[in-house]
Amino acid sequence: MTIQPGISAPVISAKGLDLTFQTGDGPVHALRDVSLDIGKGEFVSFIGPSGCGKTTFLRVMADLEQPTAGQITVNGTSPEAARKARAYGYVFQAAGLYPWRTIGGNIRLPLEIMGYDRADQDARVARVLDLVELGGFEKKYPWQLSGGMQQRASIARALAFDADILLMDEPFGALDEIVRDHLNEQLLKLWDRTNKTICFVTHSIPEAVYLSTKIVVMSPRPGRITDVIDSPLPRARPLEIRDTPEFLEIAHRVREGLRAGHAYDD
Amino acid sequence: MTIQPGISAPVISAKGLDLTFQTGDGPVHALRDVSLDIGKGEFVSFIGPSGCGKTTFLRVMADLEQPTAGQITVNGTSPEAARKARAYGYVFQAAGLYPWRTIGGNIRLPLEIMGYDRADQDARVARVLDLVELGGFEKKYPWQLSGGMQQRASIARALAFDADILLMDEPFGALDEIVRDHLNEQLLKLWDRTNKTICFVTHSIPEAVYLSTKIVVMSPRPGRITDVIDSPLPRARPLEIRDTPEFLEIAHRVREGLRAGHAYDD
Amino acid sequence: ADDVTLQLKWVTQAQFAGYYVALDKGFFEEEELNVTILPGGPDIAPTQVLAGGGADVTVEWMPAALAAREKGLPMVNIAQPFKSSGMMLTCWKDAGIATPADLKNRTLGVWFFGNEFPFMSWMSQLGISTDGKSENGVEVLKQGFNVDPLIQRQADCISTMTYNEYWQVIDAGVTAEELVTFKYEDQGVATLEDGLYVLEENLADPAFVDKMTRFVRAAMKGWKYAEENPDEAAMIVLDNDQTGAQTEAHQKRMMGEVAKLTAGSNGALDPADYERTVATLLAAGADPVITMQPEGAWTHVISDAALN
Amino acid sequence: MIWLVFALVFWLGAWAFNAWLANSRWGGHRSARIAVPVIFGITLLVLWEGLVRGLGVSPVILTAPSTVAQTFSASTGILWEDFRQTVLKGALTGFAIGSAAALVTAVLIDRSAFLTLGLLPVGNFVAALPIVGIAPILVSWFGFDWQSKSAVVVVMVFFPILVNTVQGLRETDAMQRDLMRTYAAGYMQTLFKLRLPAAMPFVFNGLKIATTLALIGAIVAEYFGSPTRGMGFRISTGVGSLSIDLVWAEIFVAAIAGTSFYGIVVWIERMVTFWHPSQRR
Amino acid sequence: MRNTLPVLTVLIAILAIWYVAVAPMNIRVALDQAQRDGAALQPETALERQEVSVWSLMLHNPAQIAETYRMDRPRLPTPGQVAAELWKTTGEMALNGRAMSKRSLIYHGWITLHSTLWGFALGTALGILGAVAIVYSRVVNMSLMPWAIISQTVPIVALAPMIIVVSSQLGIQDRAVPKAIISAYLCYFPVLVGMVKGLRSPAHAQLDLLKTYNASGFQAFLKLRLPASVPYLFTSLKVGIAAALVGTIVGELPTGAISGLGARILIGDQFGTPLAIWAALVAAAVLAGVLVTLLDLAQRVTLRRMGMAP
Ligand SMILES: Nc1ncnc2c1ncn2[C@@H]1O[C@H](COP(=O)(O)OP(=O)(O)OP(=O)(O)O)[C@@H](O)[C@H]1O
Ligand SMILES: Nc1ncnc2c1ncn2[C@@H]1O[C@H](COP(=O)(O)OP(=O)(O)OP(=O)(O)O)[C@@H](O)[C@H]1O
Ligand SMILES: Cc1ncc(C[n+]2csc(CCO)c2C)c(N)n1
Ligand SMILES: [Mg+2]
Ligand SMILES: [Mg+2]
Repeated sequence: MTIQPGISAPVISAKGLDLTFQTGDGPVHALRDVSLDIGKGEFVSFIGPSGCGKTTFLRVMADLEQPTAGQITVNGTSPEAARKARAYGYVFQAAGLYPWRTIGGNIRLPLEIMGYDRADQDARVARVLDLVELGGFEKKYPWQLSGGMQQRASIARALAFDADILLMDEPFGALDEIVRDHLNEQLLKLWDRTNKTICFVTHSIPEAVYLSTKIVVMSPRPGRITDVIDSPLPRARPLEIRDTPEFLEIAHRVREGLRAGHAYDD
Repeated sequence: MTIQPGISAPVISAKGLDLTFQTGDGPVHALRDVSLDIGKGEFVSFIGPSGCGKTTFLRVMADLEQPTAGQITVNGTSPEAARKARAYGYVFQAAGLYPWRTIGGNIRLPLEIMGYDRADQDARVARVLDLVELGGFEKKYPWQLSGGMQQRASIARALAFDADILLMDEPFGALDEIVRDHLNEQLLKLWDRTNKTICFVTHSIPEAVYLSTKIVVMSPRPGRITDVIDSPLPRARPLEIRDTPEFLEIAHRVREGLRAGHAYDD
Repeated sequence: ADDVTLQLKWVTQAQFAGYYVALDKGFFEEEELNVTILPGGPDIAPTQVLAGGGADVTVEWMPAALAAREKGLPMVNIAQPFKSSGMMLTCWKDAGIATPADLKNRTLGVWFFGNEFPFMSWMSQLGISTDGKSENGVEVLKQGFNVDPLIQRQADCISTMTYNEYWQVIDAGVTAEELVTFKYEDQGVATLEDGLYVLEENLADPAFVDKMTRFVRAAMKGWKYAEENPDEAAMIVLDNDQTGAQTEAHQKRMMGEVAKLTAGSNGALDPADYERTVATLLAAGADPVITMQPEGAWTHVISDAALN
Repeated sequence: MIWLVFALVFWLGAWAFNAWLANSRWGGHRSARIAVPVIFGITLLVLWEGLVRGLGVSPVILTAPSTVAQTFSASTGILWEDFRQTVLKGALTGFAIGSAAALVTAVLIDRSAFLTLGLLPVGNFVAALPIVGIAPILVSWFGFDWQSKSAVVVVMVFFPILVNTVQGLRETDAMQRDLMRTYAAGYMQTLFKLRLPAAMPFVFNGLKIATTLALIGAIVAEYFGSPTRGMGFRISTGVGSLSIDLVWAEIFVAAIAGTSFYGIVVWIERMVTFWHPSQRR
Repeated sequence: MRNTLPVLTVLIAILAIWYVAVAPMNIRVALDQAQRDGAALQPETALERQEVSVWSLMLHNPAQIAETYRMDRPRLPTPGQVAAELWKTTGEMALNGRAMSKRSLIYHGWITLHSTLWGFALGTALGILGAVAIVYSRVVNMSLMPWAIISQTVPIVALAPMIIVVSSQLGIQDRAVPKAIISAYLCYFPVLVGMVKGLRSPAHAQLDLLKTYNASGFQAFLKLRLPASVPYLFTSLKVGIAAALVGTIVGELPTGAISGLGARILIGDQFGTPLAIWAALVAAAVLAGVLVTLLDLAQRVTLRRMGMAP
């Protein structure tokens, strides 16, 4: 509903998106009249109650779902063209590693598909493994690693190739708070260094506030955007920033926004 | 390591518990020298990084796992005797409802097994369904309910019979923050009213602080108790208490305790 | 009435008409017998059924019975309704076969399951090896239950019975002129077929002997009736065929041919036929069916009592 | 009588020993997992031997295992010839052709939801066709030698493998497929990097069912015509000429061959699908 | 019902291929017959034709191709011929009130069905009992499971004569009993494997739950393992009944080929009436289809009743 002008030319621009799933029990309205502009280098968090359409919105950007109405462009082209141009990396809610490939093999998968040459593959795998602190685990199979390590591997997989956009669907949902804090810090550093545009779905208010330049609050079905909060926090954010009044104020605003749309039936 | 004298005679008392799993990859030390006393009517939260042995400790109390060394008593008897006396209700990490039983049938399951008579069963099912605000859903099957509703049903199942002890393993892990807040409030009310002894595993620092009279912080493998914090918060706790300095101070102490034992390799 | 179970060698067909006629016409009943006829089939060895006590008396070919005897199963021929053999080898004439010597270097279909003995004896008498095609050998196929291998020329010759498979070749459209047949009877290697056999140990029991006497008497009455009224006999067989797949024309023709084989027999085994059968079997070269002269493989006690 | 008593006592004793072994601390050990069924098998043999001797069962009905063993060692030449004819030529060739055809067909029809929807029910239908009906037809089409046996085996193994493979190919979860989409991966890339590996546990399920079918198919088909060698040939003529000891020796070969064949497939399965939860330990 | 159209399409495709295949399959025998009737052929004699491929035979003797579609004893009958035979032995007989005559496939189908159901009942009972024993006893599991697999590598036809002899020795003259035993032998295995899977399907957590209630082993069986195994049971029952049917038909040959679809197949084979074989084969497939569909229906109803399916 609210259209936020991007910092620069919008990387992602949605206008009046509608999405209705046809199911056995009748239609499910997952998105209703969603409009949003995301500028280059922004870190946008999506927060909202379960089932409100956060994942669906991310999937529309990724051309994994077709909107029933409205327009959306990614990098100025259609999501399909962007997908075919391999413009983004996607981190799913679950790690989704292929169990028959080692951690290294999983990270190598997109590189093989995109036809990187062998030496380049090796270099990239080594680099992103270090980035997510999984050096030495290259030869292990996913099931030999803890859930947190698997999730980090799946992030590494999305970082291995050069995509300007990173779409992340609750990547840290399954992790404990300490590990999560740590990965949040790492992710911020990465973002700062690479200037990627990141869309990030989360359930955690502190996480959303800590990470984002922009927080999008969504309401339950049919999923609508109820609030878009531009964060006044600086780009450099030590963990302690979470105890500052500014932080708590934004968090409060997000919580109020969330509570407004909630009916306790879920 | 730290032995806390209980408020009254301890309901659960562990001394020097050790537990080692023998696995294909060699032994896994899940618990090492764990000692703890829990008094009647206490609300004890267990918090610690993933894989530190929280679930294992709860399972030892419930006689679902045998310690390799040390002693533990529940209600002054062995865990096995306590289990056979049906002294506790256990809420598992996943709802684990039987898909071929309705919500009502699932809650009725322990009552059938324990031989409650039919009329009593009906009354109890109705009472606990109301308690978790699922009145009217008795005849539905689990898959017809959202994850949060299923989790509430599984709590109702553990409340349906008269057990003084409630062992809860991350019961709200899968829920979004708003619903979680709501259920936290409900659980506190129930605890206040019934004076049950509750052992509660969680990953969330605010949740632990908000609910507990005592917070047990555990370190990663081999799982040890690194800190036991007695909460100075009053029994009556509105949600807003979370913004008070006392609350934040306890939260800070818990976070420090957690961070101390963490090596970021998990 | 006494119970008697008869195990046939093969499925219900006019080959066994005498027994069905005796049953249908009440000849068994007249002898105060309550007879059950068990049809045979692939995988049913009458000898084995007899040994297992599944039947009191069985229809079997003498080579198989003598072989069983050597294996330690003492079977005794108590009657021999079939005088002559109906076995023959049926070949394509255009394949260039005219005499037994032409069989060399050919593919021949043979029945196994205890029915291969006459063929083996014949080949060894001809001095033909059965280990594969060669100057002096033949390729032997275990033929199934149908005559396809001949029709489709997978074999140059197949085993047929004068009363059954031969006519199926004819029914398939082949004319008799296109075929050459070698009857075992004409080749001097005929062995006795379709006799009645019981276990030797049972013959020690006078009650059993009496029962069998009455059985053979009634059965032979059935056979003679069938010979005289072949069409009616065929219809009786047809009535008893539970599969409903047999045809009237075929059974009537079969009955006519079977009657030719039973014609010379009053039911009593002719010792000369027996001697010839034994001699044929003993003569089989490298891998003989039987290795020594059998003793007590037949008795006239029952047929004498039954037929006088 | 003494034999009966001995067999019974042996049976009870071995069972008690097995019960002890299974529940002892060696119970989970590899050697115990082999020892227990082996001891059980030996018990069956002893019981059989005892029954045959104790009840004086005629050797033309059932032979004692000791006799079978003697016959076995005396007829290794024949048994080997039959094994080659039936297992190596008939069953294995048919199995190879049938499973290869099924795999290729599965990949081909998998591209069309329509074909899959139509072919699978028909496949279940065909799988229920009795082998004794197909065998005479195929013998008449493909001749008497092993080719017709292979044809029977092909018909028998084709659909179990096809059905399992098709099911396996759709078994990848939506997220795994979406991942491939986000990489804009082509059909072949998705097939080889995702769908075939993910389908392997199912493929092997089909292959395992097919192993036992293959052997039985090749043997039964020989009942409807064969050269004068082969396991089915020997079994059917053996029954007819009351060489029951030889029949059991052949059955024994069939059981060993079938079990080893099954074992080899399981072994390959373990190597190929090492990652599947059911294979981990 | 959404797959009616695809199934029909596939069936039509199969029929089309079948129809086309008739000519090459039958051309040789048809030419042999034509030669007897004095037709001019190329090559002229059967022996010469042996050396030539069917395709060239069809090419050089196109006039005879029509003949391949109306033969009395074809190697491959046309679908139409099979349908006509099937109708003659089922529908037509039923219309004439002779559905249960021994010439009717309805009668023989019924005989086969009867034994199949007995074998199915026996095999299912064995399979379920075996599975319960395997799940509840470690020894049984370790000793029985490998032998269950080995039992399936033993060719059943080899055991058939012994089953018949032994059962007749036990005083059972009725040939339906050995038939049912053979059928059960093939049927029990899929049921056993499926039920073991099903009874073991409850997750650890579900079993732990009952442990916290101090439930007895029997309560755990009744309230958890049994209901959890129902979907697996039905899936394996569907495989099992098809196996039981095949087993019965296999068992109908060595048990005297007296009646039933198996006996029809054998007699059809022996007396050179391929149409009878094909009709019996199709009847067997239809019977299997009906049985599996019925079980599928039962599965849906049961699972819906149990709340395990929408
Ligand atoms: N493929 C689909 N078919 C039908 N309905 C769907 C489909 N995918 C999602 N939905 C429905 O659309 C709504 C939005 O789903 P979505 O997954 O986007 O929610 P979410 O905000 O990501 O929730 P969560 O926080 O639980 O992940 C939900 O009600 C969901 O049930
Ligand atoms: N049955 C088992 N066999 C072997 N190892 C086990 C078993 N159960 C648990 N473990 C191991 O013991 C350790 C403690 O596990 P536990 O489940 O108690 O952790 P937790 O603190 O509950 O973790 P989480 O927060 O992820 O639930 C882990 O390393 C786990 O891998
Ligand atoms: C397995 C087996 N194969 C062939 C025959 C041959 N046979 C012997 S008598 C007979 C009747 C003639 O029509 C036939 C066909 C058999 N009995 N059993
Ligand atoms: Mg989501
Ligand atoms: Mg846990």
